[in-house]
This record gives sequence, C-alpha cells and structure tokens, in this order.
Amino acid sequence: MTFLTDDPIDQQALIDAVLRRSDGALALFAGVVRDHHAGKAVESIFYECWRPMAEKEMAKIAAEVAAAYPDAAIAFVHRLGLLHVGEASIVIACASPHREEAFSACREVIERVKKTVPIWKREKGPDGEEWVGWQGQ
Amino acid sequence: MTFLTDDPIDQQALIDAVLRRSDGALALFAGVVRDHHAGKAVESIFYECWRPMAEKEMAKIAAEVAAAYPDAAIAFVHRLGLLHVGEASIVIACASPHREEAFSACREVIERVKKTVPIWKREKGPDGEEWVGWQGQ
Amino acid sequence: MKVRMLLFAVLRDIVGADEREIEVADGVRAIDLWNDLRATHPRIAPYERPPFTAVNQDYVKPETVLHDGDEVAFIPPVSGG
Amino acid sequence: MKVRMLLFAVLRDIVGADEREIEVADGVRAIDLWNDLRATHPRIAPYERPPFTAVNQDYVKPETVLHDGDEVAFIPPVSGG
Repeated sequence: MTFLTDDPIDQQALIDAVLRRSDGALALFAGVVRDHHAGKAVESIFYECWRPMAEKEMAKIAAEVAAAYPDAAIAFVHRLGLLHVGEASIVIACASPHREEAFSACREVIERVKKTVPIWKREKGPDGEEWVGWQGQ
Repeated sequence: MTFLTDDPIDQQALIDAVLRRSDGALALFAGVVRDHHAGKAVESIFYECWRPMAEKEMAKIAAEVAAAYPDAAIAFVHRLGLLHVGEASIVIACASPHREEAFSACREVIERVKKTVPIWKREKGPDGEEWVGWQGQ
Repeated sequence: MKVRMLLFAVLRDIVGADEREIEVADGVRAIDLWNDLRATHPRIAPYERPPFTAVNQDYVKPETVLHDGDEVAFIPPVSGG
Repeated sequence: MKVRMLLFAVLRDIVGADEREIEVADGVRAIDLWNDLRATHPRIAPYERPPFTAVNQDYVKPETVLHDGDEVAFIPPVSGG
C-alpha cells in the first residue's frame, strides 16, 4: 500500500481499494487544511515527513487496526508538501460488512497516525510561518 | 436540502455542500448494498419510501443532530428504487473544525435514519424476493 | 367522520391495498383500525399492536384517538440506511 | 564507534543540521547525544529529555545504549493527520 503522496489524494481510489462485494458500510475520514489554528489565521501548511519511518509506522498502524477489526478493509494516504486551505492532508477509507467496525477502524487509524507517524506541519499565515506544537524555547 | 433521490448519489456534491474553510475534518459514511444478508445471497435491493414523512423525519434528524453538534455541517441523501451490490443507498457527509464532532455527527445521523425514517427494503437473491425484517407471520 | 389509512411495504402487500378511505365513529383510535385489519388478515392477526403508527406523519401511540380527516399510517419496522 | 544522528522539522531548524555522523565511545546512550546538543543550543537546553527518540526507526527510551552504525533520531512531537 502507498501511504505517502506528494500529489492531491485520490479519494475514489481509496474507496475502490477497500470496498468489497461483501461490504455494507464505508467510513471515510479526511483531514483538511483549515483557515485557522489556535486563534491565528492559516493560509497554507507545509507537511514534512521522515519517509522511511513514517511508512513503517503507517504499515504498522494498518496491520494493527486490521487485526483489531478483522472484518474491515483499510486504506489511507497522507499527503506531503505544501497544502492550501480546503485540501486534504490525509484520507482514510474503511469498509466492512457492518458499520460499527468501519467507523471504529477509521477512527482508530486517525488517532494512531496523529500519535506516532513522524510527520510535522509548518503553518503559514499573514504573520509568518511556524512549526506547530513543540518549538523548543 | 434534498434528502431523497432516485439517482446514484453524488458523494462529491455532499462533501462540497458541507466543507467550509474553517473545517479541519470531514467524516463520510456510505451504506452500500452488500452481497449477503442473514446467510442469504443478495443480488439487489429495492428501497421503498413514504416520501413526505421520510423527508420530514430526515429534516428533523438533520436539525437535531446539527443542534447536538453545533460546529458540524451535515448533509445526507438516501437513494430509492432498485440498487445492485456495491451501490450506495445512503451517503452522509459531516464537516467540522475538529474530528470528534464530525465523526459523532455522522454516526448519529445513520443511527437515527435506521431507527425512524420510513424506508423499507426488499431484497432479491437467487431464491426470490422478500421484505427485510418484520414480515408478519 | 372519515379518516384515511395508509399501508406500506410488507403491510401493503399483506393487506393488498396501499390506501383506504374509512368511515369511522367519533372516538375511534388508531388501534381500532389495526384490530379491524387483524380480523381479516391472518398474517397480522397475531400482532396485538402495529409495528409503528403515524398520524398525520408523526409517530404516535396506537391508542391515539383519531379526528375527522386524519391520515393514519401503519408502518412496518423501517430498514433504510 | 560511529553513529548517525538525524534531526527533523523544528529540531533540525534549531540545530541547523539534519544529519550528523558522530564518533562516540562504547556504551554511549541516545540521551548523551541529546545532552551534547543541549549544551550548545539554548532553545533546547531546558529539555532534559528529547520529545521522542528513535533508534533504527523504532521509538525507544532515550536511555537506550547505542551500537556501532546505529541511526538515532530526535523527533519533535508529531503533528500529521
């Protein structure tokens, strides 16, 4: 599975990758660049990544969530580079015979990606650019 | 908002209808015709609806879920008529600045639709056709 | 007074009609109409209460008293989504 | 022995390098390299422990002992998704 891309994410390709004839439910999540963060205006976000470890972590997440929800099929892609407001940084698609597993698997993937995948964002707004979160002192 | 359609559901139109520049999260759910139910093979499902009451119930659901999740924008459409395996019967799109509300609102909509909206399905398989659920005796 | 009865999906198939104009006495309740249906349709005879009842497109208890011009619907458990 | 140190995002910007080959003594721990960085970079000096540490692309405790050829990464809190 391709977990990282430098191009706009093809949502339909993810759906096609997961949906089987036996699935009655599809849950999809997209993280989108929004125009504000922590009270500041945002124009764009640059996503930086440590590719080999990010791919390894994302494969681990895919395998672990698939093991936790054995009926679900899971696909997700994170986009890197410069994204503007309204563009999707991550899209996760989970299909399952029943909705409970599709929703839960989808939610689990985004929570884990946010915790462990080595991707960092630098926000750009009218007042300049800065790394989000920890910045040293 | 249009809640019912006789045509294939335009998923992108629903996303475009909800996603605002201030949203960082988009949750989407699709109910899909699957190839089995209760141990039987399914080829297609016919969805019948009491349109005026269904529209009223769906508008009520939209209003109540929007009130419960005030930061979320919500759109959903149920398709009627004959659908084959792999086709979406319902698509729900919820956008919100943060993912928690987007997921919760999306989940809430599908749970409520399944409980109260007067839509019924008749499944067709190799052994014939029958109404799903309550069938009298 | 007159009321209109609506039947959907499997109920319509069982009864063989989707709509009936019925002349009823004052004070009649939705469940009284249901009981009339049970009396003539064996497949629903065992059901002392209809699955769901709506009057004028709102879900109500089957004991709800009807008024002239009301539209009462007997609704099989829904299976949309 | 030699190890390779990787720095990302804000840490790379603070230190001004994304990668360093370092000659170290046997028994050196990841946190010893972090302490060397703290000694020369005031913005991270207050942090007794790095935000996250990975050795050979696995998250580890900063007290992990390094071996010849290891790749040790100091990772700012991630913010993907």
